[in-house]
Amino acid sequence: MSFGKFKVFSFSGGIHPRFDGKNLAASEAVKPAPLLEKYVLYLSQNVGKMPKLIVKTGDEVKKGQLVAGADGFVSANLHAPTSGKIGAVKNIPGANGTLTPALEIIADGKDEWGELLPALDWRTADPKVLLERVRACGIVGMGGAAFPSHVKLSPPPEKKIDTLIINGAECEPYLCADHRLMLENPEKVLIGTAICGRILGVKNMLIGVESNKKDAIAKLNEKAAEYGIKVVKLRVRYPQGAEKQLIYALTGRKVPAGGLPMETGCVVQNAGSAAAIADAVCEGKPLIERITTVSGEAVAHPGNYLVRIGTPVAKLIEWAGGEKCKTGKIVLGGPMMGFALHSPEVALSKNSSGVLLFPLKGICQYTSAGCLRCGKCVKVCPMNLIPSILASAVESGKYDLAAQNHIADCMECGSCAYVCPAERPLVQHIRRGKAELRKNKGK
Amino acid sequence: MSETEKTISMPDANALLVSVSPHIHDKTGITEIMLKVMIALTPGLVAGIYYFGWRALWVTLSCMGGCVLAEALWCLLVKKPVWRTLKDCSALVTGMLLGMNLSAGVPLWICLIGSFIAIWIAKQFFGGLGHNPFNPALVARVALLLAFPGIMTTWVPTRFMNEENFSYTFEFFSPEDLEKGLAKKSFDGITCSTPLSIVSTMEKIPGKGHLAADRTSRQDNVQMWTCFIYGDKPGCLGETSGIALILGGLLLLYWRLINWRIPIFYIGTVVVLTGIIRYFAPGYTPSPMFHVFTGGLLLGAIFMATDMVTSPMTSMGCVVFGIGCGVITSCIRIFGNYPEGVSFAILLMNSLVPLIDRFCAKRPFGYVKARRKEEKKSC
Amino acid sequence: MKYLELAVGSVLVYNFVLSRFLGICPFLGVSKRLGTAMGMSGAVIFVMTLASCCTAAVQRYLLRFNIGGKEIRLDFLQILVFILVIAALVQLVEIILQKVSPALYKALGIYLPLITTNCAVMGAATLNAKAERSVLDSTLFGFFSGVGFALALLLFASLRERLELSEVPRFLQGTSIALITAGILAMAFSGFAGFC
Amino acid sequence: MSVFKEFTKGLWKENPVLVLLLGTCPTLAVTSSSLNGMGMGLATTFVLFGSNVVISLIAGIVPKKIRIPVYIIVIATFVTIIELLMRSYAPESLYNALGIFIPLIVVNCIVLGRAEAFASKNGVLSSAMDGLGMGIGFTLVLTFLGMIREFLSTGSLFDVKVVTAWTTDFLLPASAPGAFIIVGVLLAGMNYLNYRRAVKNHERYIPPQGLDCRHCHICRIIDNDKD
Amino acid sequence: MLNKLKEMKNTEKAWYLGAFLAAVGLLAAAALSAANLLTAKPIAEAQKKSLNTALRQVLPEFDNDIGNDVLEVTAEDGSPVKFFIGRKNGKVTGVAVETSDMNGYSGEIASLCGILPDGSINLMLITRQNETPGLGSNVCQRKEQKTIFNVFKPSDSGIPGNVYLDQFKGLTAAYAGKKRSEEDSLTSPWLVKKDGGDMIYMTGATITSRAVARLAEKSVKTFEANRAKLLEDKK
Amino acid sequence: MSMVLTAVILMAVFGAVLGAVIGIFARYFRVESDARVELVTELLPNANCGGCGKAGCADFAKAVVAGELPPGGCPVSSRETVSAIARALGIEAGEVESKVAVVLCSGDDASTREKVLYNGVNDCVSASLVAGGPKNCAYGCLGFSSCARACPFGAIEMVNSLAVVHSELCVGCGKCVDVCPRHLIKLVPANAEVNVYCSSPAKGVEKKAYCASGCIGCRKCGKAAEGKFVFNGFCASVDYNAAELPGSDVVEKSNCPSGCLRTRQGHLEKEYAERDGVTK
Ligand SMILES: Cc1cc2nc3c(=O)[nH]c(=O)nc-3n(C[C@H](O)[C@H](O)[C@H](O)COP(=O)(O)O)c2cc1C
Ligand SMILES: Cc1cc2nc3c(=O)[nH]c(=O)nc-3n(C[C@H](O)[C@H](O)[C@H](O)COP(=O)(O)O)c2cc1C
Ligand SMILES: Cc1cc2nc3c(=O)[nH]c(=O)nc-3n(C[C@H](O)[C@H](O)[C@H](O)COP(=O)(O)O)c2cc1C
Ligand SMILES: Cc1cc2nc3c(=O)[nH]c(=O)nc-3n(C[C@H](O)[C@H](O)[C@H](O)CO)c2cc1C
Ligand code: SF4
Ligand code: SF4
Ligand code: SF4
Ligand code: SF4
Ligand code: FES
Repeated sequence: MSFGKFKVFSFSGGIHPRFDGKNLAASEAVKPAPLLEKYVLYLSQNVGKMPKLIVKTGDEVKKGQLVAGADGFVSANLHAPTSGKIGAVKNIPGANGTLTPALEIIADGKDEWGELLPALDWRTADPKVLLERVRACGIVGMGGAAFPSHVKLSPPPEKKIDTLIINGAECEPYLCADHRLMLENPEKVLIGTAICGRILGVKNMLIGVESNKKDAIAKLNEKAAEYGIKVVKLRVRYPQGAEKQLIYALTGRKVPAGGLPMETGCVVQNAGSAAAIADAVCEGKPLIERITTVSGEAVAHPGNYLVRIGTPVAKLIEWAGGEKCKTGKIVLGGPMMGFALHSPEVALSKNSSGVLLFPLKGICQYTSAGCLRCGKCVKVCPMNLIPSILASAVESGKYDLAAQNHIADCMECGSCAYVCPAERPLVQHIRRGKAELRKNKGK
Repeated sequence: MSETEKTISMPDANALLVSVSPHIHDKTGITEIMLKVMIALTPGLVAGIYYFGWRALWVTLSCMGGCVLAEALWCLLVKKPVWRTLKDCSALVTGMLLGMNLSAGVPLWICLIGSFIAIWIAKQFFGGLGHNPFNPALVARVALLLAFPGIMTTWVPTRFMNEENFSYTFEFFSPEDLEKGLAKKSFDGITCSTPLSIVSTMEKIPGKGHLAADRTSRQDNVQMWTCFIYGDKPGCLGETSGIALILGGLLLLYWRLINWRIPIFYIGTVVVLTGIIRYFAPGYTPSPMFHVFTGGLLLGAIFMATDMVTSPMTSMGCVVFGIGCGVITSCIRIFGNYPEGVSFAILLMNSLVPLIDRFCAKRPFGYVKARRKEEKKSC
Repeated sequence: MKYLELAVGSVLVYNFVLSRFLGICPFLGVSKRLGTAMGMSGAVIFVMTLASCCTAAVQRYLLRFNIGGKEIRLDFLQILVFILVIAALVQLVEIILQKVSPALYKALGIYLPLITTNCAVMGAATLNAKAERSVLDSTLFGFFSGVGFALALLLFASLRERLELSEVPRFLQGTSIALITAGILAMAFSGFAGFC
Repeated sequence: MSVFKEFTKGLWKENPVLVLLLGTCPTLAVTSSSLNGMGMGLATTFVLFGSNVVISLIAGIVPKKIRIPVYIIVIATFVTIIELLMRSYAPESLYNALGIFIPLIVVNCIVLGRAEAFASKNGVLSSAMDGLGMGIGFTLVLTFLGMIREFLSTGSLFDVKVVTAWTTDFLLPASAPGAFIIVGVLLAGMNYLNYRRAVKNHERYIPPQGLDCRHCHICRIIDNDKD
Repeated sequence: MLNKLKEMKNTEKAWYLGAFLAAVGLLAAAALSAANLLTAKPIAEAQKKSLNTALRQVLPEFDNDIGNDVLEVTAEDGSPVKFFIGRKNGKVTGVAVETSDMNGYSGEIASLCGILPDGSINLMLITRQNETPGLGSNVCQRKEQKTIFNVFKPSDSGIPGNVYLDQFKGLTAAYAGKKRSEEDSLTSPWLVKKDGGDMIYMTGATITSRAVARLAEKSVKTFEANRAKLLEDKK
Repeated sequence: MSMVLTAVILMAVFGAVLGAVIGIFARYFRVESDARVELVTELLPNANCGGCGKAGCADFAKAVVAGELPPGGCPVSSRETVSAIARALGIEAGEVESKVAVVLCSGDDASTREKVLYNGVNDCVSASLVAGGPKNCAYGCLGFSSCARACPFGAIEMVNSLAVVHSELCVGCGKCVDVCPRHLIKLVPANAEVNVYCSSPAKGVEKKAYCASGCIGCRKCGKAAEGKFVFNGFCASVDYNAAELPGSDVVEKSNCPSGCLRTRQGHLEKEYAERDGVTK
């Protein structure tokens, strides 16, 4: 695939909602969030192993101080978002409603930084040092998966990586955290990209941005050439930001089923992660805050906030002016892949890119109707699966049939459930199928 | 399948709603789809009423009412929620299509029997909307055809027909036939034959039965084609008007409710096959355009073969499905006992859909051909 | 042309299962999985061809012959001889397959015993005798009838696999809905009437 | 007493068609009218009775290896006899209607099934009763089915019009597709009755599993024969 | 002896198995031969009877051995036609024509048509047909419909009527049609009305009706063609 | 006569050849197959529930014939069946401790509250994957009847959105145990009359906030029947491994304040009573 001038890059399938909700908050500049009295840090904020707690109730901590250390390679450090005392450490329901260990930090209001790691010159520092810094600062993928970034940045030596892709697609409707970041802080994203490029030792660095963020593309383009980075316009289509689809759109390479992106010689990082890496390297700051969008039709003043990890969702809603009408559903993350919260007391984690409030009136609901076999889901599935069969198979307990139909390849993007006229909870069936198959495999 | 009925709790005003992602939905629901299909069918029905009189409307309404009644009774019988089942309007579509597949002259009790066959035997026995492997309206039509061949093959003429224009409008009567007054006999004011059944029975008269091969022998061809395209011809009340059906089809395509491949490949295959035969053996079958505009081909190809429940899901599958329907329809029309093969063709292809779906599935993202083969081997 | 007619006639028009009601037991019993149905189809085609050939030969040359200018007809032994020939044949085929082609035996072997008591094979033999077909015609008839059986079985198996994903009402599950599906399939097949 | 039980079990509890789902072909094929159904049933009863008696007599001396061929010969003999008898004494129309299904009694799973499962292990009297009971159970079901189909299609029973107002024949039930559908619905009704009975007697209701080859005893016999 | 046989139950000796099966086969064959011999006569009689009954229905009285008084010819269209000649006291009282037509709705339809010496049809019977029961078969069958009201009434001794078959009664090969108009005269009167002829037909079973009409026509016309040979008196 | 003769000769030859062929083949193509497996399969209940740990009854039969499992390994078979199998094979029956399932939760509609409105598939595994399920208690029964659907014997009934086991129907196959995402179902000895119908180790006060019948960990039962109860956090449980199980008098004696210490019968009755609105 050539990088033609006017070509817009994409993949097959996918959806684009008639109303994508981006206009609600896209033009709102990022506002810093005020300091709170209490933060709730879930220990498990990354894919992989949960970090080990190294403080206990009553301990004093400083802002940025390590409170839980990575436990193994695929694990990430966790730092205190502000200075204060450690409150209770107990199991509370997390974003997905299941009990998960968490610690409270009672702020002392001083918001004092602890000892920061020294700033590095990213152009000269040894890539190994840079990588270690990424690890130390607890950076995880901020695009959703929360995969520890240092793991992605240290591919096994036999895999030749030739392309670094920064994911600025932000294809999820409503969300515009990455958009604002790239618009307001393009330099940081570019530096972060260049750092990753140095760590990986690749020359080909791309930033993929959906073509509906023209201003951000322009801003990035101003400086991109300086860093040897290309900014590529992508077609506006969900899930353009999904790793495999992004790689395919940008390079024409297909990640083999069940394989990792690095098998195609690509590494994908989220734009937010890149900015966080830039912070970590240039200023030594660990990952304790991020940009989050508060949006949805039920929120009074949608906007973007620079919030600390551990902020309860309720506070965020408060800053945004509260509810405009009766809220039916609060979603943490994007509308397509986020979690519906059981309570606004749930706190943000490193990968929470948005908080969405949907009004009760006209809320999207699933039904128990049978599949019409209309094939819409088949048409939109970016993985070329047959979601209707997957769901029906799971529904009638035929897990092996689901497995034959490659249920494992589904990335739960939700495109199928979005279009299904029978309003079937396809993703839920698929998730259950995967869970059952895992269970059976374990046996 | 399940012991307990699957219900989903509805929100009351106090708590938050939780569900799995995604949390937004393209607002098109089943009811909307079904209503749109009915709208698209309306031109055809209106044409039917125009040509066959109000009787056509009563027949269609009886079928729609019958289907709704059957669905409601079934729900009561098996203790399903009645309203939730009726709400999707699919029974109305089935009824409407069934009605449009009958002659305007059928007794209304036939409509009722047909409705029960469609809804009970062909739909609800299999689990209701979405689970039926066969098109309910067509199952009902074919069952009625087998059950009451006499009634189902008795056609009424349109309001505008009389002995004169009936016999002169069809190209396949040769001049001698006309001289013998043969054509007139196919019409007796109350009943008459459809163009296709005339063609088919002519073959059955030994020694006769060759169609007027030479098209130029008929001067009134223009009249015939206008009849066909506007719909002034005997037959099922819904299949009469070609342009009304095409209009409906364009609406469906615009709404993206049907896959264009099915009608295009279906009709295309019929045109090609009958065209070949017409070219090499002109006396054997009428021209391709005749095949397109007579019988239920347009109704079937646009509205019935495309029923999403009973057609393949993948694009490739739809192509295969369309071609298969076309081949079977042509064969039945040319070789079979029945003058018309659309219903049978679609039902037969319905039975092939699971196989088609299995073999025409797209390769999932990230699978290479070689890999797939290996996979098969390892299985 | 005659053979084409024979083929179309026995595969589509007078389909053994759907219009002649022969071999319904295996049709219902072995149609749960497409894979098994394929195996069974292969086995039935094979055995039916062979059995039709042998029984026709027996009918022609063993049950009717001349002794001293006098024709002797042993038609009353037909049933007895046919069923023995079929039973013996199936056993022989099984044993020979086992020796000659273990792979084929593995694919078809388990279905072979099912076939002895299948009306279809005996039915084909009887129909051949009734229509007084020659050995060649009989063989072809057996083959095409087997193909017709296989076609119906495959369609039916794939439909049943689809039905397994449906919510068939409880009391209609199993054989009941299978029979109804077969009925609708038979309806569809009746469209071929008059092809030959 | 127990002999009587052997007789009655075939009527409902172990009814060969409805419960064991054996002999599906004649069940579907010849029940387009009540008389045909009854004729077929009676012919099968004759064969069942005869073969059960003979087989129970000779079972003691038949070598195990050739059990099945011997039984088949016995059955085929009886089938041929009934065919000859029908040709000479039964009305021509009945003989024609049953057509090739008379010779096919020889492969009817019920006959060989009873021979193997019952007659070869029991005495003459109980075998005879078993054959008779099974045969009459079979006959009853076939007749009943024939009556349903005949009535639904023409409004008559045993060729006698019961509903004289019924002027247009409803040909579906008498046709091949109708046969499948009606037997299917009948089985659903059976399932429902069984369910109701189980509920009433506080028994466990096991939902229908569908027909699989386990219901027919033949293959297993032949399978075992290989040893 | 019996005990010895019982002992051999588990044997696998080929000669024994062969001998045993041979014995059983022998017995079965013997039994069947016996049955065959015993039923041979009744079967032949039954067959003869059914032919005779049909012939008695279509022909006036006869007293010859009609089963052997036959003439076989081929009709114009190449199909075989068989004549059964009925005589009384050597004089021909009528001829039954057996013929068939392949173009019924479901294949062959065969008829037996009684023709009086003057060439007119006495009675027509359809002997073999495969038409749709309840539809095409209604054109072919002479069957008395029993209802619950007359089930115990003894049936009339006469032959049940059938409008489609009875319309041919009295027609001869020379039949010129009822009231042939100028236009109609171009078509044959033997066609069904729908095709321009005079014969009534059953709506929805036109194909069967046509076939039946063709059979009637063929019967009388072949009779006419062979009239001389058929009407020869024979002792 | 010649006809009879030829017929008889023909059949005799036919029979002889056939018999000989079978005899010969039987000798040269002998395939070992075990008729005993068939026999045992026939005797088994053929429920194919998998409770024995094998893939279906035929598989179990194979294992029994091979001596890998005792005939008593089938939890579904009645005692007579087991001994019939043992007799047929001439081996020891082998005792299998008979077990029944209990759902250790009493959080029905009447005593618990829902924290959210759940919109999705009516299935416990699915529901537990969405916001942890609708009920407030993170340990309790979700009430979407997955276990009831999984039970091949129809032994589980949903009463007031709570799964209850009819122990007279339960054969202890363990299907339901595997299915429950909350791990609430335990196979207990068939004679365990008394159970603590709560599985949440959360603090008593916390539990009280959302469940009227959760165990508060007061240890009264432990005192009433010394050594027959064990405690996990704030949750009591009958010690099923103990030599002696608590008798039904313990319920009276301990006067459990939360009411989740019940006999099996009492549990059923209470739930039915609550469903019928006759709450005390
Ligand atoms: C359906 C789907 C949509 C996604 N959309 C985005 C997106 O819009 N922006 C993004 O940065 N990551 C998105 N992701 C996550 C990416 O696949 C990938 O995990 C991420 O870009 C990797 O960078 P990170 O590790 O820095 O987060 C999406 C993932 C999926 C499965
Ligand atoms: C009547 C009609 C005929 C069409 N024919 C073709 C065609 O022959 N080839 C084609 O690529 N697109 C054709 N299209 C365009 C399709 O509607 C559509 O844009 C395209 O096939 C997209 O495929 P999809 O069905 O996967 O969305 C046709 C559309 C219409 C309405
Ligand atoms: C199930 C079925 C059975 C039929 N059986 C017959 C039949 O036995 N005889 C017959 O002439 N036509 C039969 N027909 C054919 C139609 O009724 C046919 O349309 C009619 O005979 C000829 O059409 P016409 O009456 O409009 O000329 C049957 C049709 C169907 C659908
Ligand atoms: C495009 C389209 C075509 C349809 N065609 C039919 C049809 O031919 N027959 C029918 O019974 N229902 C039809 N339906 C309605 C619906 O799919 C049908 O009731 C289901 O088959 C019942 O499960 C159609 C629906 C749509 C959207
Ligand atoms: S099946 Fe999976 S990958 Fe495909 S559209 Fe649905 S959620 Fe997305
Ligand atoms: S979109 Fe929904 S209704 Fe359509 S095929 Fe997919 S699951 Fe079925
Ligand atoms: S016991 Fe478990 S499986 Fe059963 S309903 Fe409760 S949560 Fe669901
Ligand atoms: S309740 Fe559980 S253990 Fe008991 S029979 Fe049912 S599934 Fe098996
Ligand atoms: S009766 Fe069993 S196959 Fe025909």
